[in-house]
Amino acid sequence: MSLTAFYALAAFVLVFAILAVTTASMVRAALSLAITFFLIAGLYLLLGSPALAAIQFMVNASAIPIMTLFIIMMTQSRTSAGPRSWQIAAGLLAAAAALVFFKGNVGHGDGQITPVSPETLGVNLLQAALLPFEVASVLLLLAMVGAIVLARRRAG
Amino acid sequence: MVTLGHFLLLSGLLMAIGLYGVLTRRNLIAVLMSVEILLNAAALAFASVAAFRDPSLFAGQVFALFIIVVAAAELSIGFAILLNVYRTHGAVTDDAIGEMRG
Amino acid sequence: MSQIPIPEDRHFRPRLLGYDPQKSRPWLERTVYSAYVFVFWLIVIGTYAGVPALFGALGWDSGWGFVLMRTLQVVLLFLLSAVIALLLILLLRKYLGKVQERYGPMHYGPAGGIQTVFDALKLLAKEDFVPAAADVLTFRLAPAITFVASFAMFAVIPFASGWVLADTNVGLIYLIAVSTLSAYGVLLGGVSSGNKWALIGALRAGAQMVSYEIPLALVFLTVAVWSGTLSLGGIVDAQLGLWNFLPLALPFVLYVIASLAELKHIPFDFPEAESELIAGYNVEYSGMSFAFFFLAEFVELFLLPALIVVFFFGGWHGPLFGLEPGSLAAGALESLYFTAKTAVWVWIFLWIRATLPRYRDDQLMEFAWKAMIPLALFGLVLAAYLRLIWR
Amino acid sequence: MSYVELSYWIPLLPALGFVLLVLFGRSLPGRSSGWIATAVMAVVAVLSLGLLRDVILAAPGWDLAALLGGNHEEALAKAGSPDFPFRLEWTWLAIRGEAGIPLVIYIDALAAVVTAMVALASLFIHLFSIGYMHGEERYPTFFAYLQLFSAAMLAFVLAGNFFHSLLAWEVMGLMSYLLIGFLYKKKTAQQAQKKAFITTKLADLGFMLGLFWLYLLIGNFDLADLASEQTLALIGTGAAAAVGLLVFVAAMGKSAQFPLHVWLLDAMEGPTPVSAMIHAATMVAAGVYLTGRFYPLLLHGEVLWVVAWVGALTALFAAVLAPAYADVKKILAWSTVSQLGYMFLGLGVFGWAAAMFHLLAHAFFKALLFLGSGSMIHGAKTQDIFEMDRLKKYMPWTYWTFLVGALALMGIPPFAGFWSKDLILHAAEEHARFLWLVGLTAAFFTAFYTTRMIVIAFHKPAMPSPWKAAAWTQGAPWLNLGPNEAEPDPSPPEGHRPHESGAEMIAALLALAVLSLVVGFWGSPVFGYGLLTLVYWGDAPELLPAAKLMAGYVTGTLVALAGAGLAAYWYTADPLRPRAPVWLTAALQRRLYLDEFFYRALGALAQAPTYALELFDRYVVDALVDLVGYLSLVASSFLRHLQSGRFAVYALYMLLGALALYVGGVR
Repeated sequence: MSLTAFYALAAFVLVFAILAVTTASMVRAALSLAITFFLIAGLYLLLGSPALAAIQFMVNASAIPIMTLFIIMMTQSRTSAGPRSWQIAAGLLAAAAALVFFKGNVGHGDGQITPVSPETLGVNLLQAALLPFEVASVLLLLAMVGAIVLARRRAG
Repeated sequence: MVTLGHFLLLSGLLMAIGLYGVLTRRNLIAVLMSVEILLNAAALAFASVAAFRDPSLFAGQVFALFIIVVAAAELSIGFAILLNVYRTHGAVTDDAIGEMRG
Repeated sequence: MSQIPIPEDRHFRPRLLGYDPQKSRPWLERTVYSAYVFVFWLIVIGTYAGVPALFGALGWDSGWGFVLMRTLQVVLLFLLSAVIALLLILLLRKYLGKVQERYGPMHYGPAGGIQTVFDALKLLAKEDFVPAAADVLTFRLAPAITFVASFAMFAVIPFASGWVLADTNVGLIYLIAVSTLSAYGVLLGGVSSGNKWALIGALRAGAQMVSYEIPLALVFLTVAVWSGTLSLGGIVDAQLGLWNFLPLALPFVLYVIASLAELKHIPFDFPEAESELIAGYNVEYSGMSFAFFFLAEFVELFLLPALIVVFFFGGWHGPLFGLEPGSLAAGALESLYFTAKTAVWVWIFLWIRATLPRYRDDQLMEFAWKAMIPLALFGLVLAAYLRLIWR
Repeated sequence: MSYVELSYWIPLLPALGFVLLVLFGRSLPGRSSGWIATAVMAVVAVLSLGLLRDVILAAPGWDLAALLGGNHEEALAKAGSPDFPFRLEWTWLAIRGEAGIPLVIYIDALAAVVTAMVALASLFIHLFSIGYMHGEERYPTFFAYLQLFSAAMLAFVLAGNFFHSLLAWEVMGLMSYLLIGFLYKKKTAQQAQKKAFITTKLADLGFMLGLFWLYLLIGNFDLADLASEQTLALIGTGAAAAVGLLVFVAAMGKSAQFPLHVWLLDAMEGPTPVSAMIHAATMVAAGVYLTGRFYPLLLHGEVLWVVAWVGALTALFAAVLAPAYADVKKILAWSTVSQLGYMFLGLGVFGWAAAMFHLLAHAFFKALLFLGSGSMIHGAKTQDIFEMDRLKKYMPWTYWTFLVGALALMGIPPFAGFWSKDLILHAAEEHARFLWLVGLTAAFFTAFYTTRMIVIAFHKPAMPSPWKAAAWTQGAPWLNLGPNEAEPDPSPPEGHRPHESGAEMIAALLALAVLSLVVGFWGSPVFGYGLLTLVYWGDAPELLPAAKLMAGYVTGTLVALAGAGLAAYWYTADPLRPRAPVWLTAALQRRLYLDEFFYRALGALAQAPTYALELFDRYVVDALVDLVGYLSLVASSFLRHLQSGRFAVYALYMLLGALALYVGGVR
């Protein structure tokens, strides 16, 4: 059953990811992106990490596409111009190259998954990974300040 | 049975799609969206390796979490910059900001 | 009520049940509401006790049978949300009428009791119109997303001890995620309409919802820190001795305010400010699509007070009069307590809606970022500190 | 609770006062910040007097009755408190549980006496400033600075650990910088504060080097260790002498000894109470005190002769220069330099206790003189003694108190300076006959310039200042270098009538006048050298035979009277005497061109290597930079075509780079 679920999710993930990078309408692309990320949250559930799934859901599937929709509305870019022909060639080349990096071996290895409860993840986050955690919080603060400074309308 | 290979292949395909998007999209917002897909592919790879191969340390899970955080930070700054680009250039396409060439 | 003279309407003929509008019958109104609540209660009992019992008796409580059972429960919950919407719309109109010294709907059904049913029928029968400039796919999708986002919250709401679809240990994170989702519908609806008013309304709504999401999430975290669990059932259990609204008074107040903003209710109803935006993001919607927006709004009008009760007022807790905990009767009683507490909060929300004026847009955002978020952070730190020293 | 246990409050209270005034001073109304600071110092004075009482009760060899009876053996044999000298210790700068550098308060008789002196003088200076500084723009800030200055000095005196002393010493340096430049809008004040800071910092280098060398030798900074025999044996004579010399250099800087005296005269740019503070209670006394503390090391080698010669030369040099000045504060500044020279002379000729006695006496009468001059300046609106109009008539209180201070300075019995200076001269006569003669000559000039100042300022009517006129009209090159003579102080407004100062200023003057008298008696043979016996660290002070004592007294008094008589005779008749040639006046006023010499010599010394460095910079460093720039220009003419301005192209490059790395084997 989990293999079925995986294949179903993976197929939809790929379909929507492709839609997200090819659809001319930006709103639809953002929507496809959101759906892709939802489905990836599902994949995290399959990986036995409900906390990661919830965070993926919360941040990547909700906040980020919403921000994208905002920026689409604010810059009035409803549609994206189609790619130039050399771009398509380069893109395909790149995609092929990326697969070289990740030449996954399907069916290889055992299917032993260790589920991680949110509590374990949280405890590890705040003990073993405390420094990165703090650094990440500083990064977010900086990003917030930076975004405000950059996006603020300057007087005159 | 789902194996690590399945997830890594999926992650690689996502990465390929994201790269394709980065290279072919002409609207910079769409480029940032493609970058998001790339980051998610990486996070997925980390999380799956952690789940299959590293049951004790959860480092991969934590890493995936930080990738999400970094993605959020990157995107907010990126969008703020794009907003400025829009104000100064009137559009957010690569044609509009292609003036920095050697 | 009886003092207010009713203007004589020569053309009006009461058609159903021989109802005479000249007579005020408060008991009849109460009976109508009670009937709705009774139906509501029955559905709750059926969903959480009846269906599992039935499937248990049939032996279908695993594998596909389990999926079927959950599906059936979800269908029942959809029915429940319809009942909630029918009841709350009626209540809203009646209550606003009373506050504004007029009668609400009163011609169809006892005390106007089935007016909303007819409204729903009207909406179903209307043409579902799509503007030429709209992006059809997203335009169609938006109301569905909105409704699903609201409806999905039911999954973790505990109506009584054990009466919950998914008592997951990430319940709170799930709630945060799902409540973020409802911004999608609003944004997509506004953007895809191809209408300037809708776009502005959607931008406002999106900004507002995203902004108030943050104090809301912070209050969720405060409650989680205080209770030591992310599960809603666990949170309710943790309040056995002391309801949270006393120790968490500040987060509680912030939560009520943020809920009002999430509901896009007065005093935060900008996205739909009729006088400025001719109804905002949903201006181009009609028929069934509009009904879904409406449905979602009223489901949220039930769910957010319900969450107040879960977080701060002990959920289903109440005297059981010796009933055995876990039994059907105890569950029914507990769900009744839960409903009653929620009803009080729904009434308070309606009361606020009836009395307050509207904020200004920039004031609203300033309030969120400069008052709510700092206070929520303060509340979070305070709660963590209190928990450290008390427990 | 004894005052010893409370002693840490003595430096702490003014420090807290400083914090209070810095934080809230601006919002305090009127003169209240001054009164608060004064109240703090009053409490500190009470505490330090209590401390002195405790120490007197505890110190061995202190028995007034026995001392008066003349039986010193018996008095010294009488045991004091076993705890004496008192020691309070706190852990501080502890590193990984090791002791680190503890914070030590070390109270022996000297520390207690000097603490009381600093606290009292500082108290009266505070009191005086309340009136004197009134109307100043940064009134609270001034008191805040005074507070920290006092705190630093008190901490320095009480420090039982030289590291801790160094910190207090440096704070003092900072505060002198801030206070000298308090009227920072005056360019001259800015220059003066820089000069003072740089000079004393240069000297402080000696302190640090000596201190750290000492630490290398004995492994700690503790004061008590320094005096012990084992330590000295451990160090060895040569190293001890070197350390002593280094520390003496620091003391020379702080106490303005030749040739590091150059900053002191310019320091007169600060408000008059600051001058009083620097000259009497704090800054310059610190150098003498430090040398006194390092005395065990100085006893080795020929270091003491250096000390003695430097002191004697300074005493004479300053006393000779003083009569060439018209500015009352500068005359007093020279007298300070001269008197400090006496103290070092005393230290150098084995008159340790005499030097400490003179330090104490000098603190009070110099504070009195400076505050008196402040009162004169306040009343007459000028610093030029020639422009002061018969002040005796207008400012009787100031006159009489100033006269007490002046008599003490001249060494006329029975005032403080007489007793202390005479002991120093006795010691000099015994160990270095030539230096004794130098000291006597200095005493003569001291009496001379003091009398000149009093006659011209208090007794003669105002007249155009000849020095000022010369400065304005001649515009000679020698006037342009130094800060001070270039812009003479303004003359009093037309028709200004001098007036007596306010009550609290007079009160401060009176109190200091009384103290100048009392302290002298305490150390005099009349009271059996009570003070000296108390502070003496080694063997009992030798009592001089009465005949010899009397001879010394008569000689000293006669020399002083001769100087005073000559000055009174000349200047009563004609204030402008003697009509010295211009070159001599100029040379004296330019301080024998020493400042210019230092300026030019040091400047040349510093500049010489920079020419070489400049050439190196131009033809080696810059050339390299140019080469790098040229190379990058050449390279970029090819590489710039890679920059297409297209975002996607850059992404492609990145990807190709990653691929190349992968193919190249980086995984």
